[in-house]
Amino acid sequence: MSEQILPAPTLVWQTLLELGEDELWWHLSISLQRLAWGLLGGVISGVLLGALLGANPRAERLIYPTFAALAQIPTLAWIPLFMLLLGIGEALKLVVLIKAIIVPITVHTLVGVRDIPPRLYEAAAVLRLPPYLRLWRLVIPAALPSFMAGLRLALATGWSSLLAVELLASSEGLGYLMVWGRQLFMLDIVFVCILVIGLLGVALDRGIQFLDQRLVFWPHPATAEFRRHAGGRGWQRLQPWLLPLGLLALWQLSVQLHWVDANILVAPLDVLHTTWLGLLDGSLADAMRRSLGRALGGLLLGGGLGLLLGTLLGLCHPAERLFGPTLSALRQIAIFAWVPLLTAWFGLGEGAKLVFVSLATFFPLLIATQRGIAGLSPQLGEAARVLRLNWRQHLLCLVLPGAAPAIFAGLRLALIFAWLGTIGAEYFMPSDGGIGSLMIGAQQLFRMDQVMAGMLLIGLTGALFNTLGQLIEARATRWRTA
Amino acid sequence: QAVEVPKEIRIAVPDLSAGSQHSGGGVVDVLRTQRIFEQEFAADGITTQWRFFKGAGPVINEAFANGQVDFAYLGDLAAIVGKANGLDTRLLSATARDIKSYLGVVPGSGIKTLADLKGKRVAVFQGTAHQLSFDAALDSQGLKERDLQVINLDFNAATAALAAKQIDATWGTSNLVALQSRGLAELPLSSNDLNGAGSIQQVLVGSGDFVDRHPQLTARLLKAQQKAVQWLRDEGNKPAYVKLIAELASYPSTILQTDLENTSLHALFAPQLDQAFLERLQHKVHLAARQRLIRKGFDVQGWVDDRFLKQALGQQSQ
Amino acid sequence: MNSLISPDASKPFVQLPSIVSFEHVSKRFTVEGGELEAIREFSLDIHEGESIAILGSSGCGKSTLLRLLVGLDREFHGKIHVDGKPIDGIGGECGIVFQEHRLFPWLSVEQNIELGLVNEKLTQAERLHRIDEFIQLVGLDGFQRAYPHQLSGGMAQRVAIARGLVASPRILLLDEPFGALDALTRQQMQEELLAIRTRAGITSLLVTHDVEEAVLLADRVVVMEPRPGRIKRIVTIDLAHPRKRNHQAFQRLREELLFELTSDGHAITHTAAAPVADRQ
Amino acid sequence: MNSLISPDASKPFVQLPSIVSFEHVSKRFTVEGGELEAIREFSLDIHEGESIAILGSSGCGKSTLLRLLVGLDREFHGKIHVDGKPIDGIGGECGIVFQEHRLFPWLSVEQNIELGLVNEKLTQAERLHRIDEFIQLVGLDGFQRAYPHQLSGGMAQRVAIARGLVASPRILLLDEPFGALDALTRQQMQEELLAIRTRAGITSLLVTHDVEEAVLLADRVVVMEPRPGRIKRIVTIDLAHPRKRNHQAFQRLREELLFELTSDGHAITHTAAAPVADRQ
Ligand SMILES: Nc1ncnc2c1ncn2[C@@H]1O[C@H](COP(=O)(O)OP(=O)(O)OP(=O)(O)O)[C@@H](O)[C@H]1O
Ligand SMILES: Nc1ncnc2c1ncn2[C@@H]1O[C@H](COP(=O)(O)OP(=O)(O)OP(=O)(O)O)[C@@H](O)[C@H]1O
Ligand SMILES: [Mg+2]
Ligand SMILES: [Mg+2]
Repeated sequence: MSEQILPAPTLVWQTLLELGEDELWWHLSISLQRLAWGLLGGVISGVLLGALLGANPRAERLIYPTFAALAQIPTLAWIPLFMLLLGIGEALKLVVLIKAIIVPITVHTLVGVRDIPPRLYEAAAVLRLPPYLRLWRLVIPAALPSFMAGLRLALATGWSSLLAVELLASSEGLGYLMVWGRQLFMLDIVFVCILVIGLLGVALDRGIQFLDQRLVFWPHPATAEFRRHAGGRGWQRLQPWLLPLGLLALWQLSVQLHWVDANILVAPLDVLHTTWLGLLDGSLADAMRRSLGRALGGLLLGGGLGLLLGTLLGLCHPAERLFGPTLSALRQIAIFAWVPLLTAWFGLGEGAKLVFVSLATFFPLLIATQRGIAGLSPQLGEAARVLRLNWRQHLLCLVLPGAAPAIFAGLRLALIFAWLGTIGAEYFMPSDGGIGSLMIGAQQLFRMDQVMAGMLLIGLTGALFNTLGQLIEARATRWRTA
Repeated sequence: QAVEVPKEIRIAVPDLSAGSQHSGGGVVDVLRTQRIFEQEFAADGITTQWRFFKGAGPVINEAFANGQVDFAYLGDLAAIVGKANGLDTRLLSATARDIKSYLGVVPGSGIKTLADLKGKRVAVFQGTAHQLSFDAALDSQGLKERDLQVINLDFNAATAALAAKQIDATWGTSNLVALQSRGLAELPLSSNDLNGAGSIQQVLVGSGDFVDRHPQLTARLLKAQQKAVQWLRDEGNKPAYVKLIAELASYPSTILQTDLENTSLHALFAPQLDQAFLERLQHKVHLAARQRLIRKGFDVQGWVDDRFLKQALGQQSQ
Repeated sequence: MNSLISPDASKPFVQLPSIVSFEHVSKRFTVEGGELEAIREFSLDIHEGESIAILGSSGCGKSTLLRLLVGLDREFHGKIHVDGKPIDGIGGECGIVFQEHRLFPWLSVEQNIELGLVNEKLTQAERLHRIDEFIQLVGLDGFQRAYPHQLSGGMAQRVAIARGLVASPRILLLDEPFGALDALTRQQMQEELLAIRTRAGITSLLVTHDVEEAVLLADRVVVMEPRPGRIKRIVTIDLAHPRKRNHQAFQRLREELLFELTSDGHAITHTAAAPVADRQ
Repeated sequence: MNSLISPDASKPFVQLPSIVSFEHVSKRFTVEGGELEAIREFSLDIHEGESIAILGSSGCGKSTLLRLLVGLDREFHGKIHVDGKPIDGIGGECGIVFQEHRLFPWLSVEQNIELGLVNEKLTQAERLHRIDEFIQLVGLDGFQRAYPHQLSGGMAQRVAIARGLVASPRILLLDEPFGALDALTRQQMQEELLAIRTRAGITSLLVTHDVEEAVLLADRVVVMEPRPGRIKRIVTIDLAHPRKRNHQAFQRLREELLFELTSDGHAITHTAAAPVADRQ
C-alpha cells in the first residue's frame, strides 16, 4: 500500500515527536475538555431520559419512536437550526456532542431500567422504599451493567463526534487536527491523532471496564418475566403519534408566528410538498432506495459480525483477553478516519460504503452481545453445564435467549447507527446517489425544504425500522410477555 | 511498446452537483455529455470511468495514492497538496483559470471591501482551496488572517451560519450566488475586483505511472479533450453551457448566468500552461507553504508535463 | 368435632373489628392462550390480631391470594378490604415474606434487612440494634456483611424472614417462610414468630405445607382446594398457647386437617389414599 | 441400637463396588475477607444402587457437597472419585436437581424437561412419550406449554424434578427436591422416586430437612454438623421397602435421627432443647 495512505510507523513516530513538541498537547487538552463536558451533559441527560422511558411504558410508547427517529437524522441536517438557536460558540459544539452521546446512553439505560427483575421490583414496592431508596437500592444497581455498556459506546461515539464538532467553528482540537491533516493529505498527522485517540480511548475504556467489574460484583439473577407489551394495546398503539403531531404543531406555529427564519425552518406544508414532488419525479424515492440498501446491507454484515464476535468474546475469555483491547482501541477511532483505508482496501464503489456502514453497526452489537453474555445468570449456566448441553444447544437454549434483551438493545442502536453511517458514507466517499448526497446537495444551495424532506423521510424510515425491531424483539422474547 | 492496453481509464472529478446527477463543471461536463472520451477509446475496447467525489480534494489524492484513478480534474490546492506530499502526478493541462471567488456577507452589514472585514467573523473552510484563495485575496490587500476573526466552517455550515447571521462574512464560490438570489447574502466583492487575486485555477493531472506507461493514450486523451475545450471557448455556446450545467448540477440557471456574466469563456477555459498560469500556481505553492498547508514548497516547472498538451494544441493549429 | 366450624362461625375474635376481608374474590390468569381460574369466590374475614394459616396443595392459589392482598396485582374480581377500605395500591399495613427470598443481590445481609426498616422512624442506634437483634434471631451472626450469593438456600430464606419481620407490620403475610429450613431451625423460627406476633399484636396470614405448623401457629386454618383454588373448609384451632405437639387435641386437629387435605378433589389422584389411612 | 453404625461399617452394599467415594474432602469459601470452612474432612463411600440421605442444619454444606460431586466446583481439598476415577469436569453419570428450580425462563415446561434428555439417544416419538410420562408423573398435565413464571413455586420445583429424573442418570443428586410441596404431593413424589430408583437401579444422594423422608427413602442417612460442615453420624436404615411410617422401627429411627440432629453443636443454641424432649 502506498506510503501516503499507510505511512510507515517510523514516520508516524517522527510526526508524533514533532507535533508533541508544540501543538499536539494543546489540541488534546481542548478535545478532552470538550469530550468531558459532552460526556457529562450527554450522560446525565441520557440517563434521565433512559430511566424515564425504561420505568414508564407509556413514556416509552410516547417518546421513544420519536427519539429514535430524530436520532437517526444526521447532525449535518440539524446544524442550521442549531446555529440559529445556539450560535456558533461552544454551546453548539456541546449540543452536537450531547446529541451523539445521548443515544447509546439512553438506549442502554432504557433497557437496563426496563429489565429490572420484576420480582425485586415487587419486593421494593412491598417494602415501600421511598423513591430515593428505590433509585439507589434497586434501579441503579440493576441498571448498572447495561448502563456501563452504554457508557463504553458513548465514549467511542464521543470521540467520533469530536470530528464533526471541531469542524464547526473551531480551529483547535484533535478532531480539527485530524480533518485538517486529511484535507492536506498528511495522513501521518491523521495517524498520530488516531494513535493518541486510540491509546487514550483504550485507557478510558479499560477504566470503565474496571469500574464495571468493581461495581457489579454480584451474579446476575435470571431475568424471567417482563410484564409489558412494548407496542401497547388498543388505542395505545396510537400513542407514538402524539409527540410527532405535537412537534408538527409547534413547527407550524413557529413558522406562522415568524419565531424562526422561514429560510431555515421551512413550513411543514412546503416540506410535504417538496417531499411529494421528490417522490413523484422519483429522485427522492430513488435516493431512498439506494440509501436503504446500504443501511440494511451494512446492518446485516456489521451487525451479524458484531453478534458473532460478541458471542465469541463473551463466551471465550482467552479471546476476550486477546482481542478485547485492540477492539476497544479500534472502536475509539472515529469512523471517518477509516475512510482512506477503506477506499484503499475496498475500492471506490459500493463495497467500501457497505464496509463503512458495517463498521458503524458492528460495535453496538459487539458490545451489547458481550454485555448480555456477561450478564447471563450463573445459576442457569450451571444448570446448562450439568445438563451437558452441547455447544449448539448451549447457544440456543442459554446464551442467545439469555442475552436477547441486551442484544436487542444493541440492535436498536445499530439501527440508528446504520443510518448515520449511510449518510456519512455518502458524504465521505465517491458519491453515487442516495439520500445523504441529496441532502448535502440541497444544503449546498441552502434549499432547506429539500433538506427537511430528507429529514422527514429518514425520520419516518427510522421510526418504521424501530417499530419493526420492536416487533421482532417482542416475538423473539415472547416468554417475557406471555 | 509491449505494455498491454488498460481496460479502462479512470478519471476522478470533484462533484459540484447539488442534485441527484453528477456534475464537475466546465470541461468535464462537456466531455461527458458529448461522450468524447468514450468515443475516442471505444475502438480499443477501453472504457472510460468517471468517478465523482464529494468533498473532493483529500479523497481524490487518496485515490491517486491507492492507484484507483489515472487522471483527475482538480482545483489548484488539491493538486498542489497531492504533489507536495509526494504523489507522482503530472500537470497535464489547465482546464479553467481565474474561477471567481466571492465574498458573501450578511445583508445590510455594510461590508464592502476586504478591509471592512477587520475584526469581523469570517467563515472559511480551513485546509481547502478556499482558505488558500482567501489568503491570496487578503494578501493582495495587505491583510492577514490574524486581522480578522477567521472561523473554520465547512461550506454547508458556513452557508447555514450566514443564513442564521452567526457570522459576518464567508468566502466561497458560485454557491454563494444561490444565497444571494434568495436574499440571504450580499456579494459585495469577487476575486475579479481584486485583479484575480483569490481566484481558483483548475488543472488536469495524471498519475505518473499511467502517463509513463501509456504516453500514446495520454496524448489521445488530451487531444480529445480539445474538442470539448473548443466547444466551450466558443462564446456562442454560453447559453447552452449554462443550460447544461444547470441541468446536471441542479443549480438554478440564474446563478450560473450571474456567475458567468462578465466572464469570457474563451479566457476561462484556455488550456495553455502558459507563464501567467504557472506563476499563479507557483504563487499558490508559496502561499500554501507559508500558511503551512504543505510542508515545503516546490517548483511548479518540475511538475509540468506539457508534451501532450503541446502536441494536441499543435496538431490543432496545423 | 367441635373444632370444625363453618367459615362464619364465632370465636373470641368476633367482637374485634375485621381488619382484612375478602369478598368473593376471583382471579384468572391467561396461560397458553387459555384461561386459568386461579382463585374462585374466596371469602374470608380476618380479625385484628388473628392468625390464619392457609393449607392447600401446590398450585391452588395461595401465593396469588397473598399477592392480591398486598396490592401487587389489581386485576381481580370481588372485593378486598383492609381496615374497611378497599385496597388501593400497596399500603403500609402489610408486610410480606415471599415464597422465594427476593433479596437484593447487590446488598449485604445487613443492608437487605435494613431495607425492612426504611419506613420506621428510628434513630441510627435503634436501627442498628434492631438489625442486630434480628440477625441474631435468625441465627446469622457472622454473616452480616455476606452477600446473598454467598448464603445457602436456608440462610437466604432466613434473611428474607428477618427483613419481613424487622418492622413488625400490622398485617404479616408469610408464604412458606420455613420451607427450606431444617427441623430444628424451623421450630426455633416458629417460636420466635409466635413470640413476636403476640408481643406486637400482629395479624398474620401464613401459607404453609406443614400441617403441624398450621396447628401450632394458627387461630384458624383455611384449607384450600385446587383448580380452581377455593376454600374447602375453615378449621378453628382453639388450643391455648403454648401448644404441645404431643397433646391429644393437637394430634386430632392435625389428623383432621390431613384428612381434609387428602380426602378428595385433589389434582393428582393416582395414589391419593395412602397417608391418612396409614396412621391409626 | 444396631442401626447406628460407624462410617466404614458393613451392609449388603459392601460387596458391590463403590461408585462414589469422598476422601477427606474439605472446602473453604472466602466471605467478607475471612475464610469460611464449609466442609471439613468429609469421607464417604457410596455403593452402586445405594441411596443416601443427607440431613443437617441450614448452612452446613450439603448443597456445596453436591456441587463438588457433580463437578461444578473444582477447588477443594481431598479426593472425590466416581467409578474409581477422580472427577474431572462434569461427567455424564450425575444428574442433579438443584435446591432452586433453575428452569430456563424462556423455555416452556415441556422444553425445559426436554433439556434433560439432550444426551439420550431416542427417537422423536420416544422422546415425546418420555416427556409426557414425566409431566403426568409430576402432575402438570395441561401446563406443557406454560412458561416458568406462570407456575407456582411448587409447580416449578416439580418441573425441575421431572427434568432431573427424565434421563434416569446413574447417580441422582437431589437437593431438597420436595421442599416446596404440600404433604400429599410430596408423598406421591417420594413414592415415584422410590419406584424409579429401584426400577432403574439408580444410586441416589438426597439432601432433605425432613427426617421422615430420610428414613423413608434412604439406605443410609448421613447426619451433618455445621460450622465447619462435617459428618456427625451415619445411620443405616435396614428396613424393607415399602416402609410404613407408623411402624415402630421407623419411628424409632426417626427419633434417633432427630436426637442426633438436635443433641448439640448446633449453631442456634438458645432454644435447642425442645423438640425431642417433648415427644416421649
Ligand atoms: N459461593 C459461596 N461463597 C461463599 N460462601 C458460600 C458460597 N456458597 C456457600 N457458601 C457458604 O457455605 C456454607 C454452606 O452452604 P451450603 O449451601 O452448602 O449449605 P446447605 O447445607 O445447602 O444449607 P441449606 O440447607 O440452607 O441449603 C454456608 O455457610 C454458606 O454461607
Ligand atoms: N403470572 C402468572 N401467569 C399465569 N398463571 C399464573 C401466574 N401466577 C400463577 N399462575 C397460576 O396460578 C395458579 C396458582 O398459583 P400460586 O402461585 O398462587 O400457587 P400456590 O398455591 O402458591 O402454589 P405453591 O404451593 O406451589 O407455591 C397456578 O396454577 C399457576 O400456574
Ligand atoms: Mg406459592
Ligand atoms: Mg442447600
